[in-house]
Amino acid sequence: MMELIRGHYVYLLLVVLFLIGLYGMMVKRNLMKKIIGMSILQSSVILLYIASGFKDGATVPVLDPALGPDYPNAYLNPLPHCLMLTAIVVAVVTLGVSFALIIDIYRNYGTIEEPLLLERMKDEE
Amino acid sequence: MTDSVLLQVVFLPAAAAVGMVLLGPRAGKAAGWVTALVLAYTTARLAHAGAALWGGAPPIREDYLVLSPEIRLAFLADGLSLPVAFIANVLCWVLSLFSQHYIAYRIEGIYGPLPPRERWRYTSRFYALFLLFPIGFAGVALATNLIAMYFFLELLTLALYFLMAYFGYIQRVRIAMMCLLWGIFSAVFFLAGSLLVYSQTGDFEIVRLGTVAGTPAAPWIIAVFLVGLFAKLAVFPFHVWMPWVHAEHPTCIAGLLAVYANIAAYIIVRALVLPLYVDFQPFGPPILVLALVTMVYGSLLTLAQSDIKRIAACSTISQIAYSLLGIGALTAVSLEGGMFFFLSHIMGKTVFFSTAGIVVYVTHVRDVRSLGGLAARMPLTALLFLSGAMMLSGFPPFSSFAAEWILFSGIFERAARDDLALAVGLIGVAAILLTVAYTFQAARRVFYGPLPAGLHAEAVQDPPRSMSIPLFCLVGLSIALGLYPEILMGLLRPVISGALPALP
Amino acid sequence: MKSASTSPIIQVAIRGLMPVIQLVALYVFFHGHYSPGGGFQGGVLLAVSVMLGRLALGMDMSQVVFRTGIAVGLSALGVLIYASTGLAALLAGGEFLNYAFLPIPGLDPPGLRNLGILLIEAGVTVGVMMALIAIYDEIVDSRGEASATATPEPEARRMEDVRKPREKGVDPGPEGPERTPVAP
Amino acid sequence: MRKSFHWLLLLALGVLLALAVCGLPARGDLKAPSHRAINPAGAPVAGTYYIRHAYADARTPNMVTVILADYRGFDTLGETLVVFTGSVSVLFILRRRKP
Amino acid sequence: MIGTPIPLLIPITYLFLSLLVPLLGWWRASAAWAATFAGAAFAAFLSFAGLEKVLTEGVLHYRLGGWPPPIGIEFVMDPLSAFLEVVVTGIGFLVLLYARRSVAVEMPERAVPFASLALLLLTGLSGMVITGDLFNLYVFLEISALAGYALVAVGGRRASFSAFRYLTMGTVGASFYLLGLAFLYITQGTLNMADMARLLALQGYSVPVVSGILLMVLGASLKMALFPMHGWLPDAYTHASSAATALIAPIGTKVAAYVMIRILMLTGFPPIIGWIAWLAAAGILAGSILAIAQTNLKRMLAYSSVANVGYIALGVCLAHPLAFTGAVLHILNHALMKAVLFQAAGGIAQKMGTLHLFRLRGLPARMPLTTLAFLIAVFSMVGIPPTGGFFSKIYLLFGTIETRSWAFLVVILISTLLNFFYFFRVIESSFFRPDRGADLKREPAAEAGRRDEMSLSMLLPMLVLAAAILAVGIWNGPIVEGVIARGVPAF
Amino acid sequence: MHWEIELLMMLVMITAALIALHIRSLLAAVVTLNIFSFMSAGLMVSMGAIDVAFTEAVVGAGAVGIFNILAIFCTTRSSLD
Repeated sequence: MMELIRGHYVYLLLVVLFLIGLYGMMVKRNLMKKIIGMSILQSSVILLYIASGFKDGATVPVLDPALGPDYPNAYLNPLPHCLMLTAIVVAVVTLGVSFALIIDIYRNYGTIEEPLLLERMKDEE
Repeated sequence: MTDSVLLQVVFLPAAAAVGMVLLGPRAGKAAGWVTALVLAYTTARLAHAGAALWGGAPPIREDYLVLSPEIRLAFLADGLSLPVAFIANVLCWVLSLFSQHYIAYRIEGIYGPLPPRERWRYTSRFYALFLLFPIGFAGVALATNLIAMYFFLELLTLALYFLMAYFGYIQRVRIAMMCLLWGIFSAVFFLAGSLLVYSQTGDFEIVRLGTVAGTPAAPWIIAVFLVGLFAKLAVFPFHVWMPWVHAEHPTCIAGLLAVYANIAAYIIVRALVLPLYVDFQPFGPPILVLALVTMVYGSLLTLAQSDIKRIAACSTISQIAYSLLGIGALTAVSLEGGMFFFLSHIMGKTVFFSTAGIVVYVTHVRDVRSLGGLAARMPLTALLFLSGAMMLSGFPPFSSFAAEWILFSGIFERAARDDLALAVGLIGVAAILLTVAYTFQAARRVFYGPLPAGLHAEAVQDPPRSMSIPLFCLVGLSIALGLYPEILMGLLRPVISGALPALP
Repeated sequence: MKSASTSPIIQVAIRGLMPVIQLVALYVFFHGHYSPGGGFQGGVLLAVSVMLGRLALGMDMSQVVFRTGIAVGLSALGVLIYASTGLAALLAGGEFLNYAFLPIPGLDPPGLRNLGILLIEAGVTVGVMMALIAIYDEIVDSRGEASATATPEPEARRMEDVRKPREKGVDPGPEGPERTPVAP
Repeated sequence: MRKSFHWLLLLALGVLLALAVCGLPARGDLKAPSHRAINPAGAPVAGTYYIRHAYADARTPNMVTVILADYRGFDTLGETLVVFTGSVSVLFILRRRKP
Repeated sequence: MIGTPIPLLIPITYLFLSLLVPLLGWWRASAAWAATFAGAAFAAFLSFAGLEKVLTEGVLHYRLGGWPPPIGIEFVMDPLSAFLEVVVTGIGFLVLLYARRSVAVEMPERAVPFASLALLLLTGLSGMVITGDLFNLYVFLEISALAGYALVAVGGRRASFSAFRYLTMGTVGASFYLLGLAFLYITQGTLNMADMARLLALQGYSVPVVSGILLMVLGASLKMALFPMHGWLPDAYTHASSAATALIAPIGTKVAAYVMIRILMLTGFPPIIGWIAWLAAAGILAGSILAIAQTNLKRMLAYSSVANVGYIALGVCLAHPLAFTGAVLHILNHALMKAVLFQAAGGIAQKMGTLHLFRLRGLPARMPLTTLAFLIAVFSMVGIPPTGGFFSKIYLLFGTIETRSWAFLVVILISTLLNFFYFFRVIESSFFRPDRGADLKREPAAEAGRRDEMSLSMLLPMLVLAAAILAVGIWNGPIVEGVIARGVPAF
Repeated sequence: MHWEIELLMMLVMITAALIALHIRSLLAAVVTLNIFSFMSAGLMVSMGAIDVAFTEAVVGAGAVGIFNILAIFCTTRSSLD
């Protein structure tokens, strides 16, 4: 049991983070809050990948002239890092677009609270 | 046959319809005549093929389109499908001529006085839709593949929908929608049945259906098909749509509507009884009972109507039940009689209904109670109406007499070993009296007695020749078949009696 | 945010900070082969320096001024640099993005790859920087516009609020215009 | 009703994820499938291959840069395109005047 | 040896043009459009050529950067992806032709960014179809998703809010996909699809693998709006501009469906497909029933999309070659139908000024050709034989029969009935105004409104697509035998 | 070895996430989110992903921070939940 927790506690806490993010997106009614939840969600996934690239006793994936390239277990797995660079960029851009949308919504309806928005939309009809 | 008669029969009307759609108002003036011409040609071709068949030529089979390994378009004209296609085609030809005046009156009635261009636009639209009916009837009759049959059934449903919604009476749009949904309901069950067949045989060919015989799936297949086809036939629990549709459709397609409903009887015989005769046995008694209920119910309903169109509608319910009676009895003779009656009935219905249409066309009145004494003013129409009434109730010189005779002899043949059939047969014969009652009651009310004051006497006269002559042709055909039923029976017998296996 | 911040401290601080950030950004970009960093990070840092300038000094005072459409175009150019590098390799007979086939004489395949990486990182830097600046500018522009024309709806509501009581002949009272018309 | 549904959904997902996560190899385990040299199907495992060959292939010590720009260069092209898409999107959404 | 570059060139063509379009737009908008059309046509041509090549020479591989598959990224064109590529590029091209005029009417000041975004969307979609790498798929997914959010965000006043919903749901979907991929990557150590398939076949399922697949499929279902996750779709389609809807509705959800198919295929159809099939069946019914409740034409079409996506998912999850064939054929058919329907809806909104179902009186007289195309699409939608829609439905039905899943058979048949009902309501209200109660009222030449068709550049693509619906129906034999059958996996 | 630090950072992250979601003032929420992002960068460093950590820091503190604040200035500062 202790073994499982030591090996997996990061994963488990990241799952908690994932759920918090999802909770924010589902339950919160403020659009900015939804976006905040979205960032948390994405961060948790990114961290999960990073955690998977970790190796016990390894160093960062920059070639150490003293070590040479022949001992793969001396370096962390660089692939998840590379993937997550892309994922972070995607997350940032999604955030930018969602801000543009929020601003457009605010310009049209004067609020970013979902219930108020829905109400005003209903009034419009 | 190298010149593909059957393809011409099905697709020549389609070509004409497309032409009318494309030409629009420019085709309007000639649309009726073109339709009549095309149908006359196809009828003649069918008659010719029928004569050859009667003379002993082999059935015609033509293969065309292969849409997928299981779905093929092929036509088969044998002794059962050819008469059906032929008579349906004759009716369409008659009604195409009959419609010419009626539809002009109808368009004015619905859309008011229109500039000629608009009037012709509607006319050509009517005939384009009208032409879908002969395609559909011929297709259903001649198809060898369940999916092809499904397609033609859908085509009929759609054509009826558009025709009703454009040219029907007061509640036309709503009723058209209702009719469409009933049509689709029936088609969906038909499709489900076809798929069940596919699940057993891996094919949609009707001939392959025989391989299902005796398997546990067969009763299910029959049941699913029957639900769909009963909805089309307007058999008792599914009859709701029929009176409404008959009340609201333009009267000139009444005959088509009768075929539309009744052709399901043909499908039952073709696709269920013939290949699955043994498995069909348990369904006989329930069908008999249902048919009886429908018959009596329909007749009583008819007696209570005062709208001339509704009379016809309710009578259809009861009349269709006769062919079902023939199917339910499940003897070779009764099946032949049922098919014969189906053909006689649609002819009689066409004459009766169309004459009612003439009355409406001439007097602009639909309520029987405000009509009367027309016989003096419109002798030809009265004659037609009486012939129609006699054709429906089965009076001797007409084919329905022969048909009923054969039908009931078939039923009583079964009655020898089945008490239910005996009872049903007796009540059925008695119910003919009801038919006589309501048809002649209507005739009496409309054509005899004093002329009501409300009618413009000077306008009431016999209709144009092009309306009455085709109907007389039909009466003639009926008499010919009635006097010499062997024309038809000679075609039907090899297919039905020849195909039925002996019961175990 | 179109107008400058009034605080001199911020102005001075930002003016001092901007070149430093830009220098760091260039270092990050060029040193990406050896240490963490590269095109994207460099691009973001450059964009951040420009954005900070705009945030603190106002659009007109910051050194880098473009029309927003041009920023998007430049961003497209940046990506084009990247994609064209790949295309050059394709046209020179290799696969797309196979830098070993870049038509540059005098280098062995690893050297070519090294150079190719630098080229595309340059493309990434330009692309990302300009794209982020474009996003910033669009948001700021639209905001300026929105404040110029005012958010349409609350304005209209207020007008209505003022008008309604007057029609009834009732004095709107001091809090009249402040009432929210939408029932909670 | 709606709220409890949300909680139920989160709970279900949480249980699923927790179970899945516990089935993963422990963090830092050197024998984890993604850290091997050759996978059971006989193909090289990408992460290890990169560590071995990155410098030889591109004469660049930072392996992440090599992967980013060379081995998986198309991903990065896509990533840059995403950034560009973002800028065009914002332009498209917020544009209110003539171009 | 370097293989043929066709798989590469399809997304790359779009990519380059999406970058060139804003640059050309500085100079002249018409130049930007010309480049767009030329590129889209070229890509469509390439995908046809690619399909032909795949059918004659077998699967095409393209190694990006020259690295062999598990090391680098690989593009794979097998019969299935080549087929999808043809659908995406072909319909993309025709819809872009339509879009120019539509955009000029609805948002003239945004023509250039629209063209660029449309090309970016197509880059993403065509890339998703063709890539052989699971993470690369995610990148393409995000490109197309971002472009999609933006395209949906402009239109009616509410468009931005519906786009925001789309964005949040889409991002959750993408995150699910990424998380699922993390599980697969951690347990298998590869990102290449072929490699992954081999490893999974070798090692079997474990809890993380199955939940990873489940998460990825869930992500794809969010993107394709499978039933309980369809919340974003109706709003997004209703409020977006007609050009954007006509572009996204036909191919956007289809490619997401394709992603689901791919995931299930490479993981060897894990046991979760049973649940998905039930979801799909529920979606078919719910989509059809909700469609009946709508009064806005575009909204109704959107709900019918929900139902149709259900058909595709159901077909895949029955795990039978015939049902699979039906699902793939339905991807093509539904893409064609929805393209026609939404293009027609755009034209109707433009010329009639309304999309309210009960205010379409006189449509056939005013826009006869649009009505014709609309009718063909409707017939295909409800499944009347010579049209394509019938055949995909019948293959699905075959599949339900072969797998003895009678409940699904009944569901499909019921949905046919419902389809009839809601589509014929449109026909009823446009051809014949629903007569309320009594009248044999004179309607003096109500239908004699003057002809007012869409402009030719909008009309022509729609008619071509409508003709394609019929063509697919008539030649479905060759399509199924020649193309789809080659892509059907072994079950 | 240094798993205590990691655990601490994770817990700070979770707390920051909860606070960011629950706090009424959006400005404060955004600042908390910055803390969150900084902590995640720290976690990445501790797991050896320096490239990613650097990017996360640059992006989280720079670009996203600016965008966040811009968005709040363009809309509203307080939230109902």
